[in-house]
Amino acid sequence: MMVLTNRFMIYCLIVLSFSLLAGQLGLVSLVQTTFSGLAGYSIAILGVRYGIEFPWAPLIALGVVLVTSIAFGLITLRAYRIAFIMLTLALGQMVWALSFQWSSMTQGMDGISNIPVPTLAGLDLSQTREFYAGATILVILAFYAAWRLVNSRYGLLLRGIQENQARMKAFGHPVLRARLLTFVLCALLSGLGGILLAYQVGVISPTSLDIGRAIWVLIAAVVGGYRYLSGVPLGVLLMVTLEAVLNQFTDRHLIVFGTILILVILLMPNGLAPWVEAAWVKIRPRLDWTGKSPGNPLRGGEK
Amino acid sequence: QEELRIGVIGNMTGVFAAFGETMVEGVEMAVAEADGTAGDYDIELTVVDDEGDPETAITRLERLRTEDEVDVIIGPVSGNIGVAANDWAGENGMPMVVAYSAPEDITMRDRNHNVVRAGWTGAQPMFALGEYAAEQGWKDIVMVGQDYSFPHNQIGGFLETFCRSGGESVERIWHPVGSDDFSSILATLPDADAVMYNGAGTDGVSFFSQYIEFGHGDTPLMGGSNFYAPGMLPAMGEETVGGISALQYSEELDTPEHREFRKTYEEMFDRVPMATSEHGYVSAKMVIDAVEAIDSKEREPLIDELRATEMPDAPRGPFHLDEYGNPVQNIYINEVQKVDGNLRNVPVATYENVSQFGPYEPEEYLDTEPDSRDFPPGDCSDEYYG
Amino acid sequence: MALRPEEQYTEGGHLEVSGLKKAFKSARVLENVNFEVKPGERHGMIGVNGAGKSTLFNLIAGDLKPDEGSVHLDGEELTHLSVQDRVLRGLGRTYQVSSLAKPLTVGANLVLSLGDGRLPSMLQPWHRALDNQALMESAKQFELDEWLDETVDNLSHGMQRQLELAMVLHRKPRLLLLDEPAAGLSPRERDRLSATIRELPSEISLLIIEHDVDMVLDLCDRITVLHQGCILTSGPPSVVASDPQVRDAYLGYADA
Amino acid sequence: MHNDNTILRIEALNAYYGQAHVVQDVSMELGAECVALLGRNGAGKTTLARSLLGLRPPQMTGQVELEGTSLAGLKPYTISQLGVGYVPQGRRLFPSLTVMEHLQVVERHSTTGSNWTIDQIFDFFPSLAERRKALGQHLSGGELSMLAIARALMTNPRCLILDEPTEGLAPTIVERVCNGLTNLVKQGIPVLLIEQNLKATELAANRVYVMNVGRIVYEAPTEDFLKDPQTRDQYLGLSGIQA
Amino acid sequence: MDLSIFTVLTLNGLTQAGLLFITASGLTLAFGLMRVVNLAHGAFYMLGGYTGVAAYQMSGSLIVGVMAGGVIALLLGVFTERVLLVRIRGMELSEAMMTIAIGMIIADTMLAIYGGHPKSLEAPPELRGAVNLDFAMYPRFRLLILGAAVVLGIVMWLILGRTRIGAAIRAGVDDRETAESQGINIGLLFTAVFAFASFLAGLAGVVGASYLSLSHDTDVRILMLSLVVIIIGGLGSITGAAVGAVITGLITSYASAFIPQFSLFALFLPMALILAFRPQGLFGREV
Ligand SMILES: Nc1ncnc2c1ncn2[C@@H]1O[C@H](COP(=O)(O)OP(=O)(O)OP(=O)(O)O)[C@@H](O)[C@H]1O
Ligand SMILES: Nc1ncnc2c1ncn2[C@@H]1O[C@H](COP(=O)(O)OP(=O)(O)OP(=O)(O)O)[C@@H](O)[C@H]1O
Ligand SMILES: [Mg+2]
Ligand SMILES: [Mg+2]
Repeated sequence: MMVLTNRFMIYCLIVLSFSLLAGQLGLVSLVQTTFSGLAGYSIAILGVRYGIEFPWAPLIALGVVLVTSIAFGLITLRAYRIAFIMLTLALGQMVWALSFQWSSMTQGMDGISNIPVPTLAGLDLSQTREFYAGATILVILAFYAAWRLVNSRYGLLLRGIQENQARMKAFGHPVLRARLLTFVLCALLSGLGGILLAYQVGVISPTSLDIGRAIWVLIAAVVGGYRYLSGVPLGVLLMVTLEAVLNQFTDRHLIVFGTILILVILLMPNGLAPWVEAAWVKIRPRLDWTGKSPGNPLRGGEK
Repeated sequence: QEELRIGVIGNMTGVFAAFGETMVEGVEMAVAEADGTAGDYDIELTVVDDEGDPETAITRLERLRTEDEVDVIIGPVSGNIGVAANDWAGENGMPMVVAYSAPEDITMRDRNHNVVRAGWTGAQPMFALGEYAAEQGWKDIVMVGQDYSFPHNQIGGFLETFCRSGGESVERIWHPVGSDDFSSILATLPDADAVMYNGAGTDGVSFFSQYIEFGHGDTPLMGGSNFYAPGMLPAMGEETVGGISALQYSEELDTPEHREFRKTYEEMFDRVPMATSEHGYVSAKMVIDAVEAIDSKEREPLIDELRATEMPDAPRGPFHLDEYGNPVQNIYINEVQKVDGNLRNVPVATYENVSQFGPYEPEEYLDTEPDSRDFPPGDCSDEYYG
Repeated sequence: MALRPEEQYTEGGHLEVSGLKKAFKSARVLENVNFEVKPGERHGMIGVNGAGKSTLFNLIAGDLKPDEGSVHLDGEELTHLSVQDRVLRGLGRTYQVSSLAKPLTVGANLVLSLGDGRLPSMLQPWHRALDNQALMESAKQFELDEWLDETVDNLSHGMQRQLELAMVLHRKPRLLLLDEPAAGLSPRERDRLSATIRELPSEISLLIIEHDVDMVLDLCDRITVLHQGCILTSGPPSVVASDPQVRDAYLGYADA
Repeated sequence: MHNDNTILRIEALNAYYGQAHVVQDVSMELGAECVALLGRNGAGKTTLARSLLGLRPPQMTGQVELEGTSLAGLKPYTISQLGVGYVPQGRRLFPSLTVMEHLQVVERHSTTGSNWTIDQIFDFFPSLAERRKALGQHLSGGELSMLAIARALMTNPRCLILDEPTEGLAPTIVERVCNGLTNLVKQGIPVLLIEQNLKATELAANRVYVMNVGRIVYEAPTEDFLKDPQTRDQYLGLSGIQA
Repeated sequence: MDLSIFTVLTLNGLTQAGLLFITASGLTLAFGLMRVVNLAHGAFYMLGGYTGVAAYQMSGSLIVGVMAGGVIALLLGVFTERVLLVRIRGMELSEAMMTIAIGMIIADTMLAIYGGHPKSLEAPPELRGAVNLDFAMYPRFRLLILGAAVVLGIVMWLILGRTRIGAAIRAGVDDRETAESQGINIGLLFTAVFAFASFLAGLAGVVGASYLSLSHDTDVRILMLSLVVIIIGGLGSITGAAVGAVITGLITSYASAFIPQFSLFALFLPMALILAFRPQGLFGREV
C-alpha cells in the first residue's frame, strides 16, 4: 500500500503545480511533467555518471529546473490560452526528443536506472517508511503554502490576470512579473515531485517526459477539479486507484477508463472537488473561515 | 502445503501486448505440465503488466516483492524494462529469470548473481547472420535501423562475424523510433548487395511497404531478429517471401521436442507459438526444475541451481547457461516462406552452440567498448578487425 | 495619489498633449491634436462617433502608442512609458466598454483595483484588503457595498458601469479620464454621477468624454470638440454650445 | 385592452435568477407602435428582453406570442427566425467579423417584416459604410451601437426589441435612429425600446412603460408621461433635470 | 549534392504534406473555428484507417474503402459533438479531456479488434507502383494524394472564405448566445463542421494507410504531427494548414535524410521558435 501512497503523494505535487497554473492564471501547461522529468534526469545523470549524491544532486536538479523554467517562462510570456498550451507542448516535446535521442547523455530509450538513494543523517530514505514520512511532510507543506497563496492578494491578482490582464496592468499591477514568478514557482514544485519520484522508483526514462505523462496530469487535474485545491488529491487518488484496480480486472482497461472519464466529465463538469466539498460543507457548515464569502473559502473571489 | 510464488512481469498493453501475453501463456503451459506443483510446493502465479514504462515496472515489481511476497520473478520482455528490473533485482537479491529482454549487459557488464536469462542478447543471433550473409557472397550492405541500444547491439554482432568472413562494408542509417515516412531515406538509399532493416514493429511495416513502393524489391532484404515476426507478416504481405532473419527459435522448427511443444501450445491457446511463448515456457521450466532439484525455494540454493541450468530437450533445441547466466544455444537462419498458405519463418541453416560472446572469449569481448550507433566500425578493412 | 501618501498634491495634474497623430493601417484617426487640461480643470470632450475620442484616451493612457507627438503630465513626458508606469504616475481611466473581471465578486474586483506597482502579498488574505477606507467609501458612494459578494457577471449593465467608476475613483488619480461614464446609467444614477463628479476634490483634474451634452455643459469648465481627428474648437461651455459648426456637426436636437 | 392589431403579446411573464424574482408578472401588448420601457439600473428590463428571446433566464413562466404563435420554450434562433429582431445590451458584436460580415451573416429576407438591404443600411449609417472592412473589435463605441442596430435590421424582423440602442451615440445619430424607428412603425412593425435616454424616448415612443423592481408600475402615452414630472421623479429620480 | 535526389526529397516532403494537410485541415477547422480542442482527431484517423482498409479488402474497391473510413469517422464525430460535447460547450479543458477519453476508447477498441499488429493498405494494382519522372521513379499513389490535397484545399478555402458559413461559424465562436439571438442555428452548424472535420480525418486514415502503416499508436503520432502543422500555420486558418503542412513535410523529409538521429528535435524546434515570436502561428488570428 505504501508504494501506492508514495506515488499518490508525489503526483499530488506535480498535479498541484499544474492546477495552480491552470486554475489561478488560466494557463494550461503541458510542460509541468517536463520539469519533474528534468529534475529526475538531473539526479540520475549526476548520481550515476558523476557520482554526485544527496543533498547536492537534488539542489542542482532544482537549479536546473529553475533556469529552465525561467527560460521557458520568458519564451511563453506572450502566449495565452491555446497558443500557450501549444507552446508548452512544443517545448515539452523538444525536451522529450532530447532525452530520447541524445543517448550519449541520457541512454535514450533505455533510460537510466540505479539512481543512488539518499541517506540523511543516518536515515536510509530507501526504506519505504522513512521515505513516506519525508514525502508526507513535504506534501503537507506544499499544500499549506498553496492554500495561503491562493487566498492571498497575490492569488487574487493571478485570477484577475486570468480574466483581464490588460486591466490589471491598468491598475498598476506588475502583470508579467507575477506571471513569470508563478510559472517558476510551479515549475519548482513540479521539480520537487520529480526528485521524489526519481528517488522512489530509482529509474528514469523518456516516458517520464512524454506527452502521455503530461496528459495523465491533465486528466487528474481536470477530473479532480483544477480550480480547487482539494481537487488535486481527489483527482490523483482517482487516477492512482483506477490504474491499480483496472489493471487487475480487465485487459481493455483504456476502454473502461475512458468511459469512466466521460461519465465524470458529464456528471461533474467542474470535477470531483465541488461535489465533494458540497457534501463536506453540509457536514461542517462552519468550515468557512472568512465568514462572508459563501461557498468555498479556498477559491476566493470567484463563484 | 507451502506455496511457490512466482511473479510474472511483461508488457501486456499496446503494441507489445502480443509479446507479453504469449510469454505468460508459455509460463502457464509449463505450470500446467507440472500439474501446478514444483516439488512439494503449490505454484501460485501473479501476473503484472509493466505497460512498457520502467517507472510503472518498478512500482509493480516493488508491489510483487512487498505485498505478494513472491519468491522468484519471470520476465520481462522489453529491453528497457529488463535493464531497470535487473538493477532493481540487484538491489534486493530477488531471483529473476529474464525471459525475452535482450540487453547484453544484463548478463555481462551489469550482471547480478541472482539474475539469469532464458533468452538471448541482441548480438547473439546476429553473429550467425553475419556469417551467413558473407557466405551468400554479399559484400556491401546497407542497414536502416531504429536508433536505440537493441538495434545497435544487433548490428554490432552482425559486423563482428560479417567482416571476419569476407564482408566489405556495412553502411548504417539510423532513424528515431516512431518514424513513419521513410521515403527520404529510401530515395537516397545507396546501392548495395543486400539491405537490412534493423528494427521492428510499426516502423518495420511502414519501412517494408515503402521499400517495395520505391522499387527496391529486387535487392534482398534481411531483417533484425523481430522484423519478420510471425505476427507482423500478414500486415507486410506476400512480398516478404524470401526475407531473411536470425533467431534462436523458429515456429517451423522440425524437431520432436518442438513439434510436441507446438502441438500442446496450439491446443491450449489456439495459436501458433512465438519465440516469447517458448521463452516463457523455458523460464518457468527452469524455475520448476530448480526447485524440484533442491526441494526448497530458499534463495541462495535456488539461484545456484538456476545458474547451473542445462536443458538438452528444450523446444528450441539444446542449451545450457554460460558462467554469466546466458544460454549457449542454436541460432537458426530463418527464411520467410509460405507454409499451407500462411507466411512462416522456416529455418534454412543452423549454427550450433552460439554464445553471447560470439567468436570471442568472454574477457576479450568485455574488453571492447559496448556497441553503439557507430561502433564497431562499418568498414571491414578497419584495423579493429585486423 | 492614494498610493504615495507622503506626496501631498494641492492641485490636480497638468496634462499637455502636443502634435499627436495616430493612424490604423491607412485610416488616419488623429491628425495633429494639441490641447491641455490645466490643473484642477474639468475638461469635457465631445465629437461625433468615430471622431477619435477614445483613441485619444488610449494614447494618453498608454494603451496605444502614437505615430507622432507627445503626452506630458506635470511636465514629465509619458509618451514612452507603459500603461502601468503611467498609472503609477497618477493617471486613472475608465473604459467605454466594461472590462471587469466578470467571474470574480465585486469585492475581489475592488481589491484588484489597489495595484501599486509591486507584487501583492502572498500571505495577506485578499479580503483583508477590503478594510481599506478610501475603497469602501468609494464603493458606498455607488451603493455597491451591499453587493460585495455578488459576482460581477450577475450585476446589471448599469451597475457594472458604476463599479468601474468606483474602482478608479478611490485611487484619487492626479488626472482622471472618463470615457462616457453616464452611458447606460438611468437618470437617477446619472444624477448621482454628476454630483460625485462635481464633488471631486481639486487635486484631481478631469477629462471626460460624454454624449450626454447637458451633463457635459453643466459640469465642465472647458469643452473641446473633436471632429475627424482634429480639434474643431475649444472653449467654455456657453461658447462651444452656440458655435454653429458644432451644432451642425454634432449637437443636432440637443441644441434646443 | 385586447385588440386585433396586437402583434406581440406578453402575458404574466415571470423570470427568476435562483431565488431572485427579477421579472414579476409582466403583461404587455404591442401593435404597430413604438413602446418605451424605462426603469432604474437593475430594474429587470434586460432580463425581460432576454426572456422574450428565449435567452438563458434560468427559470421563467408565462406566455409570449408573436402574431398568435407561441414563442415560449423555443430556441433563440427559432424565435429570431420567426421574426423577432434583437439589439442586445452592450452591443455584443462579433470581434472577429468585419462590419460587412456582420450584416451578411444574419441577412434574411422576409415577406411580412421590413426589407432592409445592405446598401440601405449603409445609406442609413454612412459611417458604417466607410468602415465596412473593419473588424468588430476595432470599432468605436458609437460605431458598435450602430452596427448592433444594423445587424438587427438586417434580419428584417416582424417586430424589434432594442436594449438601450442609443448608448454611446452622438445626439445627431440618436435623432436619426429614432426617425428610423418611427419609419419602421409606419411599416407596421412594433418596436419595444428599452431606454435610459429620455430624449430618444420622446422622439420615438408612442407609449411608455416604467418598470420598478421587476414590475410594470406605470403605463401611459408618451405625452402624458412627459407632462407628469411626479411619476418621473418617483420612479426614475429625475428631480430637477429637464428632459 | 545530387540535384535529382534533392528533387525527390522535396517531392517526398510535398506528398507527405498532402496527407498532413488532409488530416490537419480537419483538425484546424474544429480547433480554430469552434475552439474545440479535438484530441480524438488522431483516433478518428485511426478508426477511419482500420475500417477503410477492412472495407477495401472486403469489397476490393478503393472508393468504397475510402468512403467507409470517412463515413464511420463522420458518424462518430456527430455522436461526439451532438451527444457529448454539447453538454460541456465552452469549457475548453473539459472538452479536451472528453476528446482524449473518446480517443482512448477508440484506440483501445482498435487494439482489441485488430490486435497490436500493424496494418497497411495495398493500393489497387492500377494505382500501385512508381511513375517515371525522368530523374527518378516515384510512387504513383503518393502523387495522387498530393493532388487530392490540393483540390480539397481549394474547395475548403472557397467555402470558408467566400460564403456566409465561415463567418457564421466565427460569429458563433465569438459569442454563441448572441449569434443564436440573431437567428443563426449554431448547434447545427457546429455539428456539421465537426462532422466534416471527422470525415476528413477518417478519409486521411485510409489513404495514409497506403504508405504509413496503421498501428496501436497511430492516433498519437498523427495527432502530434497534425498539431505541429496547425500550430505552425495558425489555428483555424486553411492557408495556415497548407503552409504548415508543407513546412512540416519538408522538414521531416530533409531531416530524415540528412540528420535522421535528430529528426524529432528538428521537427519541434521550428515550432517552438515560430510560437515564441508569433504565438498565434504564421497565419493565425490572435486568440
Ligand atoms: N484598433 C483599431 N484599428 C482600426 N481602426 C480603429 C481602431 N480603433 C479605432 N479605430 C477607428 O478609429 C476611429 C476613431 O475611433 P474612436 O474609438 O477613437 O472613436 P470615438 O471618438 O471614441 O467614437 P465614439 O463616440 O463612437 O466612441 C473609428 O472610426 C474606429 O473605427
Ligand atoms: N445572471 C444573473 N444572475 C443573477 N442575478 C442577475 C443576473 N443578471 C442580472 N441579475 C440581477 O437581476 C436584476 C435585474 O437585472 P437586469 O440586467 O435585468 O436590469 P436592467 O433593468 O436591465 O438594468 P440596467 O439598466 O442597468 O441594464 C439585477 O438586480 C441584477 O443584479
Ligand atoms: Mg469612444
Ligand atoms: Mg439592462
